[in-house]
Amino acid sequence: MKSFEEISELLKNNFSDIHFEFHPEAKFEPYILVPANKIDTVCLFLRDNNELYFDSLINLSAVDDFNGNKIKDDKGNEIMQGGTMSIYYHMESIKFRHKLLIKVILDRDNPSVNSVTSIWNCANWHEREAFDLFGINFNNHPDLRRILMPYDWEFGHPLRKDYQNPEFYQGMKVPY
Amino acid sequence: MGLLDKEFSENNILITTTENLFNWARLSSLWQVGFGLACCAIEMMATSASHYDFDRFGVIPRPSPRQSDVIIVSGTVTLKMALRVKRLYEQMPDPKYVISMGSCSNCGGPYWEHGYHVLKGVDRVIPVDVYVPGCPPRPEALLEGLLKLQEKIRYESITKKNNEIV
Amino acid sequence: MMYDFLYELTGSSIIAGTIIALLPLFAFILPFALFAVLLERKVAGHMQDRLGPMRVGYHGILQTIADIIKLIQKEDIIARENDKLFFNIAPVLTFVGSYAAFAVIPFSSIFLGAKIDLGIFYIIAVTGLVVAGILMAGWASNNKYSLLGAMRSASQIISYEIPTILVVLSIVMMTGTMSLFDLSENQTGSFWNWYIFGGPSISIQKFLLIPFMFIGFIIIYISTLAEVNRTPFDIPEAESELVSGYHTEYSGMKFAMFFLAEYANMFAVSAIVATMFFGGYQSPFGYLGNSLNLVWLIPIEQFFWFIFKGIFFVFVQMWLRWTLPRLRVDQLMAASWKYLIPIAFVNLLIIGFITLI
Amino acid sequence: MSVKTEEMVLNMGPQHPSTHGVLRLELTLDGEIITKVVPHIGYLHRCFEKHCEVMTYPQVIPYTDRMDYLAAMGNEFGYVIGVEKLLGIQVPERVEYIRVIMAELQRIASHLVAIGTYGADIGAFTPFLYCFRDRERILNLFEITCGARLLYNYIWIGGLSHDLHPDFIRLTKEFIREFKPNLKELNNILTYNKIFIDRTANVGILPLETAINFGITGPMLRASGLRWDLRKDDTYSVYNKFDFEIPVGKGKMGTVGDSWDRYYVRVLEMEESIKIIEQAIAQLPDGDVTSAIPKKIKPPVGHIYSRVENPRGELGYFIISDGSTSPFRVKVRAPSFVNLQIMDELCRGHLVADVIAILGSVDIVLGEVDR
Repeated sequence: MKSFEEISELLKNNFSDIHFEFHPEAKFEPYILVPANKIDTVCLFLRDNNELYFDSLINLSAVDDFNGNKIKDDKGNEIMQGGTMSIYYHMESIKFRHKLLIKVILDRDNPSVNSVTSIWNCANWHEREAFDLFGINFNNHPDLRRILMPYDWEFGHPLRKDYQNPEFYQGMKVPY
Repeated sequence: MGLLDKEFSENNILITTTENLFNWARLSSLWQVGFGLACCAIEMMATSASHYDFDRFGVIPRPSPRQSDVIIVSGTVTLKMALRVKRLYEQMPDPKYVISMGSCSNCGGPYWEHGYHVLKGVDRVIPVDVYVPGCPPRPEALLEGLLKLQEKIRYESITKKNNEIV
Repeated sequence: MMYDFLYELTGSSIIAGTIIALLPLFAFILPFALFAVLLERKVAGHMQDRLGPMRVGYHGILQTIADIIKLIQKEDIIARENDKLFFNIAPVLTFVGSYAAFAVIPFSSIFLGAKIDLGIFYIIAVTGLVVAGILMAGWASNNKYSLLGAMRSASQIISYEIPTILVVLSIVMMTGTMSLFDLSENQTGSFWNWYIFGGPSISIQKFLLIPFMFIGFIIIYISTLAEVNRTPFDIPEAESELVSGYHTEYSGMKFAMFFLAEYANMFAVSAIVATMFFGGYQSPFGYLGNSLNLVWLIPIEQFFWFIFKGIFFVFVQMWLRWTLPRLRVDQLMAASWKYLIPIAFVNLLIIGFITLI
Repeated sequence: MSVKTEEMVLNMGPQHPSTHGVLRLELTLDGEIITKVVPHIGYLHRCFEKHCEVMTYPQVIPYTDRMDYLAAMGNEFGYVIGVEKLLGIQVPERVEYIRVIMAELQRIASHLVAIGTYGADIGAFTPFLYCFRDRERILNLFEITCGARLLYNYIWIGGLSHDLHPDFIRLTKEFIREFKPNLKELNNILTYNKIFIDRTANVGILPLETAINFGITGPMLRASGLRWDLRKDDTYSVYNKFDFEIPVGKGKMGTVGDSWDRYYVRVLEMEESIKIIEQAIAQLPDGDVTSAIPKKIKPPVGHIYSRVENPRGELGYFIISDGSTSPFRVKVRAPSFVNLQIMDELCRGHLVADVIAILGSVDIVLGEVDR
C-alpha cells in the first residue's frame, strides 16, 4: 500500500527528464500532471514496476475545459477558439490496493495523445468513446472509429460545450 | 358477381358478419414482435410474465417480424436505432399495428430537450396506433393500451371510409 | 372395412378412395392440430404459474381458430431475393410429409386408412419428406438464419433416424410383422400383453424381454422427439439463437402450414410409439363392449383409447418442452452417435438372442 | 484437394431475441465456428453526460436511474455518495441502513432477471417466469416505499425521499422467508440440470489475467477466482457493519471462470444479499431520513471518483464540479460497457449457440453500455 508521496518519489527519480507536476493538495483526489507525449511510457512503467503494479485501469475520462476565447462564427452561434482539453486516467493496483490519478492536458483545437490500449486493453473502448464524443484522436489505437454515435455522423463531436444540434439527420428532424 | 359490388357501399348482413368475424379473429390473436429497447422492455417482460399475463389476450412474443402483427416500441428510439425500427416495421406483413409504449417513444420523454441522439417520438418514423403514457408505464397501463388497440380493431371496416370509433 | 362399406354406399371406387383419404385429414388431424396448439399454450401457461389464453371464447377455447383466421388474412410476403419455386413448395412438402403418415396409423380396428403390411417402413419413408421440406425452406428464404436452421435440422433428423430404425427393427424382428394393424391386434387382452411388457405369449422370453423393451421405448421416444424438432432438440427453430430457424421468412398461411405440420407430426410420432409399445387401440382392461356384449361399442372404445394414449405422449412432449433447456448442435450429434445408436444396436442383438431361445 | 471455404458474416442485429436489448454482434463464422466477434453498440445512447452538464445536482438523479434500469437503486447510490463527499455531508445512520437494504434488494431483483433471461437464452423458458414471479414481490416492496416499480428517484443527496412504509419490515421478512425455498427450486430446475451444465460448463473460459487487464469487475471477475468486491475492499456506507462472504468461482462443473461459474456466483450472491438484508433489518436505527438534505447544493470546486458495487460490477462516477449548482462534467464508468469488450476474447472458437450462452453469462444492460 503505497501513499501518493511515495509514488511521486518513485516517478521523479525514475523519469528525471520528464517534467511532472504533483498536486497532493487537490482536496478529494491528489493527481499527477504528465506531459501528453510521454503518457504511454509512464503508464507502461506504472504497470510493470513490481512495487507499483498498477494492473487495472479503472476509468479514462475526457473533459472539455472550455477555457479558450469565445468568438461568433458566420451563423451567429459562438465557437470556442484555443483553450485546453484534459484526460484523467484512474488506475488501481489490485495486488497492493492503492489508487492513482493521472491528468494530461491537450490543446483543444486538435487534441491528440498516444493510446494506452497496448498497456491496458480496457482503455480501447474508453478511448473510442473519447474520440467519438470529444474528437480527441489517439495515435496507434487499434481501430479508432465512432462507438456511440452513428458511423456517418458528420455534425462534429456532441459532448463539446459548443456543440450545435443538426436540423435533420437521414430525413428525421432532430430537435424537438 | 353483380350482387357483391352493388351491395358493397353500405352495410348489409353479408358484409357485417364476415367483417366482425375477421375483426374478432384479428384482435384476439395479436402476435407481438419480441423486441425491446430499454427500461420499458423490462416492464413489457413483466407484463408477459405470470403476474400480469399477456397470453390471456392471445398475445405471444414471436421472434421474427414476418409472423407478427403488433410491434410494441418499448423504450427510447435513438437516431441510430430509428432506421432499424423503420425497416422492422416494413418487414411485418400487412394488417400490422404499432403500440408506442412509454414517454420516450411517445415524444422523446425525459430526453426531449438535450437528447441530441434521441428521436423525439417514434411517430416521426412509423405510424402509431396506440400511445401508452408512463415512464415506464405500469403493466396494467400496457394491458389497457392493448385493450384500446383491440377496440380500435373491432370497429375497423373495409367499407366505411372514416371509421369513427363509437 | 371402411373402404368396402363406402364402396357399396357410393358405388365408385374413386369417390370412396378420396373420402377415405380425406376423412382422417379433416375429421381428425386438423381439429387435433388446432386443439394441440391450444393445449400447448394452456399447458405452458399452467406450468408457468399463469393461465394461458382466457379471453377468446370460454377459457380461450376459440384461441387457435382465431389464430388461423387471422393467419389467413395476413399478407403473404415473398421477398424479391427468394427462390420462388422452392419457397412455395416447402410448406406444402412439410405439410404433406407429416400428414401422409396418418394414412397408415390404425385408430381402431375398423377405422384405419390402409391396412398395408409395410406400415412402419412406409411411415419412416414418408417422414423423410419433412427433411426435404425444411431444407427447401431454409435455402429458399435466402436468409442466413434460415440456412443455418435448415442445415442443422437436416443433420439432426438424419442422425436420429438411425436409432428409430434400429428399435423398429427389434420390434419387427420380435413380432415378425411390419403392419401396424397386426401389431395392435397382437397386443389384445390386458395391458400385460403389451410389447412393453414383452408381448402376448406367456413364456420365459416374455420376462427376459421386459427390461430391453423398456430401453427400446426410451430410445425411440428420445429419437422421435428429435425427429419432430421438440425441445431439448428444437435446434432448427431455436428462438434464442436462430431467430426462428427455417421458418423465419414465412408469414401468413405458409407459416400456418409449418405450424400445423409440426403438431400433426407430434401426434403421428406419439401414435407410432403408442402402437408399437403400448398396444395401439387395445384397452388395458378389456372392453366394456364385451362385457355388455354390444359389438358396435368396441371400435368406439378402441378409438377413445388410441386418442388417449396419443394425447398422453403429446402432453409428455409439451411437458419436456417447457422444462428442459436446449442442447447444442454438437452435443446433439454426440448424443445420437455416441450413446443412442450403440445402445440401440446392443438392444437389437439381445432381443434377437432372446427371440431365438 | 483443399475445399475453398469462405467465411460468413452473420449479423446478430439490434433486434434479436437474446441480445438483451439493442446490441448488434457481427459474427464472422467459419461453418458454425466463430472466428471474430465485433460488438456494435450505441443504439441506446441517450446522452446522459450531456444532461448532467445542463441539469442541477438533484435533477440528475432520475437520469442515473435510467442508465442501468435493472439496478436503479445502485446507480443513485453511487452518484449520491460522490456528491455527498464533495459537499462533505454526514448522513444519519438510519439513511445509511435503508440505502443498504434497498441496494441489496435491487441486487436480488437484478440477478433474478439475469438468471431468468440466461435460462431463456439456453432454451429453458419456465425458470424465466419463476424468476419474474419472485421479482414481482421485490417490486411491490419498492412500490410501497417510493411509489415506482422500476425507476425510483428515491435516494436523494443527503437522505431519502420517503421514510420506510410502516409494514415494509414485515413484508420484507415475509419475502425472505418465501424466497429461500424458491431459490432451492430454481437450483433444481436450472443450476443442476444436466443439459444446462453441458451448455455452460467449459464455455467462454475467462482467465484471471485477461479479466484484470480488460478491467472486468463484478460477478465475472469473482467467477474467475479473484475475491474482489467493493463492498469489502473499498468499503462505502455501512457495509463494514455486516458480515457476509464473497462467493468466488471454484470451477465445480468445469474450469474456473466458465459461464457456469459466472451464473453460479450470481446465485450465491443472492443468498449473501439475503443475509445482509436480515442483519440490516435487525440493526435498523430510528431517526429522520430527510434531516440532512441541504437546501442549496453548491459543492466546492474539485473532482471526485466515487464507486459502488452494482450487480454487474463496479459503477463509478467521476464528478467534476466548478462551484455552480450543476456539475461541470460527470463521466460514468459503466460496468457493462467495460465487461462487453471481452466478448471477442471469450467467443473465439465457439459455436453460434455458445455466443448466446456467453452473452447471457456476461449479463449486460444496454442502457448502461450506451449511457
